Amino acid sequence: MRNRFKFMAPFTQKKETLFLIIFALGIVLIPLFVKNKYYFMVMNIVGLNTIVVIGLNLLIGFTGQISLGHAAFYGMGAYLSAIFTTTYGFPPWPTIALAMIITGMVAYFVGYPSLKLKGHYLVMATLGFSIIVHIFMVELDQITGGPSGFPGIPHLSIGKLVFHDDLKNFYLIWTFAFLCILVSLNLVNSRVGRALKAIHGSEVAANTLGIDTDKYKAKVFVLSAIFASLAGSLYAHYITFISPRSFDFYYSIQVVTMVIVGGMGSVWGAFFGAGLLTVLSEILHVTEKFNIIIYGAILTLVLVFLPEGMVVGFYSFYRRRKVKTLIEKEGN
Amino acid sequence: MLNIDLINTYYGQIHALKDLSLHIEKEEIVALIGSNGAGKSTLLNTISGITPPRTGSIRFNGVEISRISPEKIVSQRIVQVPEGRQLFSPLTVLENLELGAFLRFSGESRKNIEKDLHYVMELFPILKERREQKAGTLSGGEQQMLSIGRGIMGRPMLMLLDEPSLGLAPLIVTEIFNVIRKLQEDKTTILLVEQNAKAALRIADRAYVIETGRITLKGEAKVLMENEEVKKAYLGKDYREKRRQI
Amino acid sequence: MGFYEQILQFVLTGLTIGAIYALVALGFNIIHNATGIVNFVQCEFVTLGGMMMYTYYSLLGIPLILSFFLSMTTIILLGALIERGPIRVARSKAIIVLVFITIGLSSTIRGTALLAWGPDNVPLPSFSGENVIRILGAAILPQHLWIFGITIGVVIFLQYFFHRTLIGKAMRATAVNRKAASLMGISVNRMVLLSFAMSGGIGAVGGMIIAPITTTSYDTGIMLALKGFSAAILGGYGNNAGAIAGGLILGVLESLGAGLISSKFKNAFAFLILLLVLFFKPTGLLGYGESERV
Amino acid sequence: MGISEVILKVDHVRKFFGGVAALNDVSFEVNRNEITAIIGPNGAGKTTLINLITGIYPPTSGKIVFERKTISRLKPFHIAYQGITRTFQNIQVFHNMTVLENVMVGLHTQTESEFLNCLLHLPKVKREERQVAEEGASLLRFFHLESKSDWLSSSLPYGEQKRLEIARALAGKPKLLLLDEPVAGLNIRETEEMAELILKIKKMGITIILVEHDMNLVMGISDKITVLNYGQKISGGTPEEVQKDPKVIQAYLGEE
Amino acid sequence: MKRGLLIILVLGFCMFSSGVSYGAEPIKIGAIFSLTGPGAHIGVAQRNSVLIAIDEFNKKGGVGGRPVEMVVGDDESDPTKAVMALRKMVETQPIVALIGPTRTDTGMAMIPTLEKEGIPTFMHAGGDVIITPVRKWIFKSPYRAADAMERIALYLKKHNLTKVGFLHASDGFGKDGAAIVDRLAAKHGFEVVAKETFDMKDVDMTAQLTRINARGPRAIIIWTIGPPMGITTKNARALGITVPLFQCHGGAEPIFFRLAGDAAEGVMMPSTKIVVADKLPDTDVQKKKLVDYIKEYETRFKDVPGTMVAYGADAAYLLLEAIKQAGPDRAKIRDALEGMKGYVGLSGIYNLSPEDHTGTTAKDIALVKAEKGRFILVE
Repeated sequence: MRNRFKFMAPFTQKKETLFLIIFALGIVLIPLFVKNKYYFMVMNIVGLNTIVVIGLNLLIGFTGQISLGHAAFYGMGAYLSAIFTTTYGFPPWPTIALAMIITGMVAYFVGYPSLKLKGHYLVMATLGFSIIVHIFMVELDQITGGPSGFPGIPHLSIGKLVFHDDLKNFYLIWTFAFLCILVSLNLVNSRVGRALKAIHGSEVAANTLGIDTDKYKAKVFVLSAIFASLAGSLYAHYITFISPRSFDFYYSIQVVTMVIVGGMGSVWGAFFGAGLLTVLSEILHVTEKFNIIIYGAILTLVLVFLPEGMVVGFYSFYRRRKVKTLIEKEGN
Repeated sequence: MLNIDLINTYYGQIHALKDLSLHIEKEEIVALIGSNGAGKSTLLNTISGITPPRTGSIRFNGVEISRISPEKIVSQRIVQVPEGRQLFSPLTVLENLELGAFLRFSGESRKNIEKDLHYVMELFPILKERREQKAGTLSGGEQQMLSIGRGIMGRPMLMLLDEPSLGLAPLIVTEIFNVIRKLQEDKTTILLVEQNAKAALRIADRAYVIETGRITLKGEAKVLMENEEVKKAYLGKDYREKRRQI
Repeated sequence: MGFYEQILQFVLTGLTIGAIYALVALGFNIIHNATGIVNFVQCEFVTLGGMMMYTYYSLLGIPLILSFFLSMTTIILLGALIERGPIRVARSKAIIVLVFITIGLSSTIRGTALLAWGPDNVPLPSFSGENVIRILGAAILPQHLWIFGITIGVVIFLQYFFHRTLIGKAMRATAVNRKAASLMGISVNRMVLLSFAMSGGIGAVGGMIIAPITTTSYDTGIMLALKGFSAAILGGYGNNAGAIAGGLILGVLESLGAGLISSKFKNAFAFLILLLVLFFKPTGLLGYGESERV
Repeated sequence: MGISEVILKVDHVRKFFGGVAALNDVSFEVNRNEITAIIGPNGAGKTTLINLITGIYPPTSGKIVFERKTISRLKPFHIAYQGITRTFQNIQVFHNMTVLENVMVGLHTQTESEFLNCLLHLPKVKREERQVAEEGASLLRFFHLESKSDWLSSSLPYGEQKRLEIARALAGKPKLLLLDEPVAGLNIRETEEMAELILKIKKMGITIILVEHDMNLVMGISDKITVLNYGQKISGGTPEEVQKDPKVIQAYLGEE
Repeated sequence: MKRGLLIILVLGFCMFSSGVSYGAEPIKIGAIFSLTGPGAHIGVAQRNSVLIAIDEFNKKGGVGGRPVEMVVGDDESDPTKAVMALRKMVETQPIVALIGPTRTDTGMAMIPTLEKEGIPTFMHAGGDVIITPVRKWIFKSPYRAADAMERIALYLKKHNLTKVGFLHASDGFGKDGAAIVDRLAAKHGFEVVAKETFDMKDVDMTAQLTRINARGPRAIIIWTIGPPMGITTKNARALGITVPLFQCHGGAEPIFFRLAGDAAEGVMMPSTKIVVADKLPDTDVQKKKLVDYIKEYETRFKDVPGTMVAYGADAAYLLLEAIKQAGPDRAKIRDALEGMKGYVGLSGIYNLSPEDHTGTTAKDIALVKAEKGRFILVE
């Protein structure tokens, strides 16, 4: 009997609506209690990471395809925004959309052949791609400013409202993060979302049920790249300075870790992972050199003992206990 | 020699062997027959320690072996010749044979092993010719011979043969069954799993018929050969009665 | 220096660095063949090889040769420890989970190395002096000869090990067919343990022989290992002859590219090759078509 | 039953894997609204045949015609849209999804919302979702799985997973359903239930191809049987004909 | 934070025991370095250098009895983290000025915040982009790369070496140098016959050097910091290149000898005088300050200070001097810095002005040569 009740579905849609409301309230209410700009900056970085991680989670957690190249898409969003607005004077908002389109197209050309590969071949293809993009950021210094970075990116604005401080950017970034969570939840609980999960479950079976697996994988890859691009653009306009160092291989590993730690295949897990690890790395700041060790140890331990991720892992642990007590009650 | 007592084995969620018991005496050939999916290979893998039973006991010469690892079971001299040959195809014929004697290299003199190598080469002269060839390049029959030869190299007291005739031309099947008989003469006990029931029953001393994880019939091979139930186990009873009811 | 001497110089230096890529690629292969995973800790094997050698030789004053073997042993033990610990304990045996466990371990070990040795690069003396040797107008150092020599030594050793010793054959057998191997009485766990230990040893050797030329630090292994991986893919992942060919080809192409075309995109080049191979011929130059196996 | 109409035609199909013939020149026909069983000893090529029909891989030569349309070069998802779905020998239910969701995936070909619509959750999607959920629930009722619709499918017992897989395949409203060993691993009672279920599905007007080792089942419910051995068709006909065919007896029991 | 706390405690204890300014509230200055990540090998030394300067300052009585306290942050060599570390510092500590960061990119990332908040900052970063154009609140202590290279150019001119090969890293510092060398070539009449680049993580630059060498340069300038200095030097020697070899003004560090080994012999580089302090004539105004500082550094950190330490210390000395003059007021400190004239630092005589936020010139720079494991003054 123990095995039969392994666990039930983690979340129901009703709960998700509740979470969304709490989440939105949180965004509105937090500024009433927090005044420290540094905390806002941390939360803003959490927000940006959340956007990237949610997109990546659609790819990794739901569809089961691993990418170690999302730093490249994040960076492309940032650099395209920076270059078009600062060097060529394009208006920022259309530029962000343009960056998303260009990044999406590049993702398609990389993704389509890559996604035919399985397992670690895909990992290495995306990793290789992101290293190449990084080298271009460094070497095309006429355009990108090279390794010294790209300064003087304008803040975003809507009419007279300029998003020039941490608080205003907090609202901006978290509004986008909220929208990303919302559309991701929509997607997950839909025909397409089910198709993606089916691909994760069994690609062959999904295919025989009428799901064009190659197309769906490529599309979700593109979608996740577009999310990353959006986050990158917001980052560039928020910090107003970018350099290749922010978009290297380590960033890719970092966001994948957030997906894994938070829990694969759960939109809220992605948010949790991004929040936990960003804040954690800020707290670990004081430990200086231990930072990297602890980061690695968390990834290792979570994977060794809770391969479903922390949110899903603990949740299913809780459910298992609950189900067990239910069975015991019935038994009596 | 081998005593299996009320074992239950699960294959994932499938309850593959249900309260199954059987026994094998020294130096006999026991055939285990039944259709596909009846649980024959699972039983061999359970004996070999690859899919250990959840309950029940397996005793070999009085020693409980149902909870020990596959390599320990091999060191007890129980060797399985798996279904579908499972050769190390990029390795040469000679290397495959050597690996059959893997555990013996640490405890025995090389001379003994060499002697068995000659024995195998005598049994299957074709292997001698092809000793430096990669196993993957052999024909189906040669591969089956190599697989059995590799098993012999483990110097088994009990040899578990899983479908040695599968996919082979009749002439080669005859040759292989002759070798099995020869092995028995050389004092190897054999548990033979076969779908080719007639061939198996011809050389076996005793036989068990297995159906959906249970032993449904057992007895002297000669007796079973005449039993109509055996035929039904393969080709099915008439279900028409049932159908009309629906 | 004339044009042909330049070419020769590029080829020679390319072969040197290619030899290191080949060693790293071999390390990747051994573990891949035994377990099917990409072991990111390979980066740290290379790093730690150099750093342990520095510790034994420069800090503790142990003689060079002894230091060499001591470091190798240390990393071999580390490799075994990694298998015996997290990899074996892991609740999920899904390949991708194991791969990410090695990523986590890699970063933990790198952090520990930073803590132990600090961020600075440290030097190692050449094994036998630094007098330039001229070959047809191209210049190389004695250390380059050591690199060639030791790489060839390792390759010969591996060839011997895998084809002449029982354990080596058993490892190959396990790579081909785990179930059959355990039916022969071969302990699969022990073979996997051995494969981690061996690639640790090989990675360490790579790290030690390149260190006198490049100096070494807590994170030198990353780039070397990633390019070593590209080399493995180029040659055909899992194929040892391919790893050696892939390493040497990559090293020479990189060197020629940097020398004759432009040094700007030299590193992009290695990864471009990786992408092209993955897209158009994922089995690599000499692969067995094992990409299907995953 | 009247004159039977051919729904699927397998025409001189060959499939080689690296020089080895898994199927060699196999031809047979399947009549509409009949149960056609494919039997044969291990390694006879039965599953290969199913994989060819559902497009998992293309035949080396020959062709497969479904309702007058050649499908032998189509991808699996195209074939699903033609009205052919299947189950698998080793169950392939989506373990990461609930029971209901599994069936809802089965309705993929019956719905059409794509990425953009789904992201925005347009009213059309809402309507479709409601409809899909209802259809899914009614299918689960049919398969007696409704009480477990919120369970993760991996938590179901084996027999129910088998049923779920068939439910999922049926959700695509197939004209032809291929069942690969539907009773393997089931006990006798479950096997009998499955037999009833298969006959019920047939009554719904669905043609069935059945690959099965359980001869009791095969002989009991099939209308036609095709027997394969070594990748070749060695016999075919009604169960009674096949049961008596000496070539079949020899293939199964060995030579006299 | 623990470390910061420890420093506060230790400092507090020192003050208590020496009886100086008991109870006086410390003036806080922020300090952000790359203590981890790729810039760490410089960042750690710089933190040490600043510690000495501050302790020395406090021992002399601080600002009218108030001690100065350093609040340390780590930017992990990452621009985002740098801004976060700064933001945190600004929000949680009443800092009057900032020292650091170590790298050019982290520095650039921090500039918008620093300018907006109005925090006088003395950076340690090498890149000239930081002070070009001159920014109101930003100063930098290392020599301008252009000045350092000019020092090399003067040598080239004097010895009539007109063909130069240039090899540089592909990071910000290296690329900066690549632009400067072209300007100087025009100014001083030499020709750049070859220009090659490498990645900071590369382990072999033989191909690039072979290419340069094939063009027949009379001298080769290598523009990079850190491990590649050793590798390039070794590669060049291994190729049998005998023309004068120059490294940049960040190279005169004890580690250079360890990295380059025997190949170091004869390599020249612009440097602060800290590496040749004992060989300076007694008339040199910097000599006493240098010798004292070296002694203190060696006893405290058991390490020989290199040229980076001098840059780090000067930033602290200048800032502390400005705080002493102006008191704990950001705007006043900035004005005081800009008015600093003739300040004798470890790296040279600083003359800061509204047009010049570095304050040193090519004249302050020594050209040194590696010889038998030490640096000697070339001329």
